[in-house]
Amino acid sequence: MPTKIFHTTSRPQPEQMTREHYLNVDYGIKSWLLTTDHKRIALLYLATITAFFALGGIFAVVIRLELMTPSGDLVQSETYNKLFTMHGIVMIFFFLIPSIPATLGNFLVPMMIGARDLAFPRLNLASWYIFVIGGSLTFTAVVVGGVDTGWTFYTPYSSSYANTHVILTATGIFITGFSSILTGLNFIITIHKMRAPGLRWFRLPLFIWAHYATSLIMVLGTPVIAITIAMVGLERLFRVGIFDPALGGDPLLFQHLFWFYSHPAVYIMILPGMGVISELVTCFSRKRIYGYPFIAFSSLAIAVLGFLVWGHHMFVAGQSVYAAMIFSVLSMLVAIPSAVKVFNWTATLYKGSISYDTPMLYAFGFIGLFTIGGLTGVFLATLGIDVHVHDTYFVVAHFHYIMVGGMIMAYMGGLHFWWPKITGRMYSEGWAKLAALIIFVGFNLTFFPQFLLGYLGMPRRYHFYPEEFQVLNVMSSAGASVLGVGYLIPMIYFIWSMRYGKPAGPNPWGAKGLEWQTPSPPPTDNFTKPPVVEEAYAYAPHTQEDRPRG
Amino acid sequence: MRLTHRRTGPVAEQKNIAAVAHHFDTAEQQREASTLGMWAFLVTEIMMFGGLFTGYVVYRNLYPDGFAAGSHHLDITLGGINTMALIASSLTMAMAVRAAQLGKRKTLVLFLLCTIALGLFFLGIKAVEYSHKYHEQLVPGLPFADEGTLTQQVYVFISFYFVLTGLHAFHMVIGIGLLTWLTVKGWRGGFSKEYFTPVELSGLYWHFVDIVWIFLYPLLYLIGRH
Amino acid sequence: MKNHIVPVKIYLAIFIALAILTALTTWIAFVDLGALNTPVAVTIAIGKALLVILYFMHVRYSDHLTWVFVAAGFFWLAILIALTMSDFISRGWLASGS
Amino acid sequence: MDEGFKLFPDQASTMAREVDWLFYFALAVGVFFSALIFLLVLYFAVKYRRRSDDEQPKPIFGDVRLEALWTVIPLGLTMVMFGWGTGIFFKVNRPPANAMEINVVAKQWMWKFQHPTGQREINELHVPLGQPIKLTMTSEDVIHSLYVPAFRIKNDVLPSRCTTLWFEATKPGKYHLFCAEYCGTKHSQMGGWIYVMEATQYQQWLAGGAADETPVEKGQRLFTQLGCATCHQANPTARGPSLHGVFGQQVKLKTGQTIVADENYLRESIVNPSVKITAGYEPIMPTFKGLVNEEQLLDLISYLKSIGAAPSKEDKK
Repeated sequence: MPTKIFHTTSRPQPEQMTREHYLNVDYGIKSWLLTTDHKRIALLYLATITAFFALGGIFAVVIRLELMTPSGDLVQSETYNKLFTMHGIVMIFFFLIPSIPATLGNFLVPMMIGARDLAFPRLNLASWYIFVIGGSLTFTAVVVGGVDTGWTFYTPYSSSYANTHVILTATGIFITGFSSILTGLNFIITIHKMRAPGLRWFRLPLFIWAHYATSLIMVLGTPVIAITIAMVGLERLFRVGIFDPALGGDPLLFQHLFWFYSHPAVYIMILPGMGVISELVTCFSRKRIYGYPFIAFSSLAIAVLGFLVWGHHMFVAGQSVYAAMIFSVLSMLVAIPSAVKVFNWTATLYKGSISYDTPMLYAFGFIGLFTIGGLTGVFLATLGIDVHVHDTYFVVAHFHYIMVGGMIMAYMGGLHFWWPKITGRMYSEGWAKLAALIIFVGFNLTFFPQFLLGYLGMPRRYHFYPEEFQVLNVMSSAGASVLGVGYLIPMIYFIWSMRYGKPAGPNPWGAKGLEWQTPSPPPTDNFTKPPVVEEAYAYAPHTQEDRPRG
Repeated sequence: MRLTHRRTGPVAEQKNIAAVAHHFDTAEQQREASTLGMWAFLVTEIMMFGGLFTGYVVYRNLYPDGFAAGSHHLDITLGGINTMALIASSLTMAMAVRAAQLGKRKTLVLFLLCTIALGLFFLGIKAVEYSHKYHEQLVPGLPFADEGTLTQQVYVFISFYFVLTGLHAFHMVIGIGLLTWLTVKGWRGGFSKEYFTPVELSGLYWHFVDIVWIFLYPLLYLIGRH
Repeated sequence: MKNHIVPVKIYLAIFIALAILTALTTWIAFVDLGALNTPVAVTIAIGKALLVILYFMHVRYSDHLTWVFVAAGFFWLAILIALTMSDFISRGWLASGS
Repeated sequence: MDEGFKLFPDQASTMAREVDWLFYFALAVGVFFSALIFLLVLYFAVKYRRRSDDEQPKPIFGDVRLEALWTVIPLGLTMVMFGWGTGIFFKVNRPPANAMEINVVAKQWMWKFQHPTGQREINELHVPLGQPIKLTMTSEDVIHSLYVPAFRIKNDVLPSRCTTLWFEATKPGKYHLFCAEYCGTKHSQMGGWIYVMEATQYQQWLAGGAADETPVEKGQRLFTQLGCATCHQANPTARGPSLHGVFGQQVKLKTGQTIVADENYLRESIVNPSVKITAGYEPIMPTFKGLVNEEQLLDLISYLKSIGAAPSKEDKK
């Protein structure tokens, strides 16, 4: 797919023929499938995860259609359970986790640090193939009948009771995990070893800090989910006694191991988004970021603290109340670095020169929705409240505020911001603004009612529900259709822009990162001459007195 | 495919140094990146075995008697011999890396072959142990020996025994595959004083597998022996 | 990391130390140390692992970054085990407190 | 209660009020900070909008005092929530001693309740107003979770373990009972109603239903039938420890640990007797796994809870 698109689009424009860049350096399927260029791999990922996003979106559409009525009349319960399971698995493992790191990260990490490629280009290509293989297996599981365990795979249901395609799906997720590990490993080594001259740690763009923190989680957490999923598979296949109480196991052990990865995994999903927002806010207010070291360290703090809080998913799971207490207080702590980021972004706007270009609109959306998502996260970390709202739509709403309201907003913002760099062309600003507005409205209409539903007590993963919840559910479904339209519009104008968009020039936004100091699209080796860095976010000259003291 | 733009970094003139990839500035940078990459990979391996070890700690704490009873079914002699075999293989591996550092081709190949032999010996013994377990009806999922009131706990122990040693043996098999490739490449003169990164990285991997066993041996074979 | 060549003597010494520690841990398993058997066995194993890491794997001669990577691996493993056990150990405590 | 559209759930237990107050507090904090951020972003975005293309705002690096301020204030607020929430959580987890005990067995996809007086119900539970009720719950298959939104309580129901939950209803009515942990195909239909009635009505209701054997009676019958009493005698030379008054007491184990004999311990000792051996006894008890089902286990536990100190006051040692 991607081959063809770029194949046909990059050729006919005369001004692009004059210069060789990564898109026109070679044509044909092989030049894409065997590429080790991080920029091309980023585009391979972009095409793949867009397909998965569409697939997960279709599941979401059917779920929301079903929930228009309380009586479960559109699909069977088995089907409904498979739908929400597959929605979760596809969106989390095959869209959200790779989304920013594997596309924008892959494209930008080497460029932002002034390197010619990632440290291990072949490993990078391998990670895409692994992703495709894992994705194909999981997709096969969908085609042959699906899986109904919920994306959480709780034992003993998944290991002994479910009679759907657990093994196939689990194998797909297991394999995909290695793609994530390889990406993270590649980023860590690249950031350590391949920075341009003068690019010290505290001159790095915050996007890089965020990706470094994300990579830490990928490398340290993913192996645990891999082995845990593998054990579920072994227990199912060979009756190995590890989780199922009937075999002497403890089902809570599964939950501990699962959430040890899967809670930090939400930071894999949101941290790169935060990195994008830091870039957008600075560029479109033409100011250096407020409190650079605090934002940088808060990324690391989130990555580390994020590993200490997983038990807040198990407050009412039969976990010891004392362990619950420890996990609760630690969960409160992880809220702080997120708050610090939000305050610093807001402060960056102060006395800036703020423009309302599309990426900035997404950044505004992110800050607002992430604030709501983050604050409701504190509700969930509070033991007394969580007893009531755990496993209800309150959790669903909170999660989607962070993931859709936060992460996808940032992803869209980032895509709009770097699209001119990636393709060398501008999209239609008017349509883009309209789409951003539609997405914002649709999103809130979809998910805000779910907070209310949650506190009213509607449990998640419910096919049938009491009639008194119908009004709010209909509102949510209406919002979802608006949201769906909102996501379709960019797909159209992005593709349109690849052929008909205005040439962007090297730096259409007047941004200061290294990636903007090279032509768009960049040459294969990224830079025509090796860049040297003297300071980060140098939006305006300043004197020594401006610098922070101490 | 047009690849002319590759390998045109500032160090293209250093012909002797085997292949500094286009995106690295120096062979030194490339080697450091590779070694650090291997260490990062080993960290993921620690965490992967770590998931299993966590399960082990939980159940060892929950079922102390069952784990002791289960441990008595394992053969200390075979386990001990295997421990020594792996330690010896670590020594030969270290010597192989040393030979590579010094650019001694034949010594490198000799030590690699020793390492492979010791690895195969380990796997052979492991196979003997597995077949004993099969005959004693101590395999999860098959009809299981009656251990009286401890049957279920022994079942959990044996499950962990098989998963832990199985994953370890799987790593051994991959390691032996890597070493075989190194031997062939080394014999053909593929490594030199300047370029031996694959030997070094495989060495790190091999030692890691040894370390896992250093923990498995006391944790599986030596419980409640007094 | 510099290309540090370790003398054969050190490798041999490490090997002998590892062999002795293996024998020691096997022997000590048959001695009744009460609650100490497991901690002793684990301590010996950690000692052996350190010898392998520091010498065979050259960490002793490596830069700080390698040290940090190795330490991070074990630190995160410790987090996983410690926080998981915090649940399993304290499950009955509430009943005894009331 | 009415079943029309509403924005806030019924408040029908002592716990509901407490949880709601904490929720209001969190909500106030949440609304305040959301509003603060929204308004600031909006205000800055308008006030400092780009007026000309060559604007060059002065750089601001940051201020450590501000950073400290917006670290410490949220930290303080979250700590308040943590403390407050933990207080409620401990209350939720500590059933009062005078609670009426109801046994709950969950299975795919139904709830089975048994009253202390023997009445059984499926997917419905009638309870008296103003009386603390303790649910002792276990599952026959997968993990379920008992959830009553109007009471603001929920706890998972596990196979292999007993978990508990308690509430004191404060408002007569009919309230939803849900399964909150995904448990398979008919998860969303695994629910029913809790009927809260005045004490007198509850007595009438009890009298109206055909009472089964009470859990205690049935447990006693099982205790005899299964031959438990042959070993577990109030006699220091018996092969098994005396079980009189064991519930809630400290038990010294062979390993030297001391643990409290709660529902879980009793359950485990029947199903998996060799895991925690009482000090001074041999691990000779066979497992009763498969011989007694989950309901019978709860009956046995109810019986063991009901027997106080031994008839002959001998089990001091």
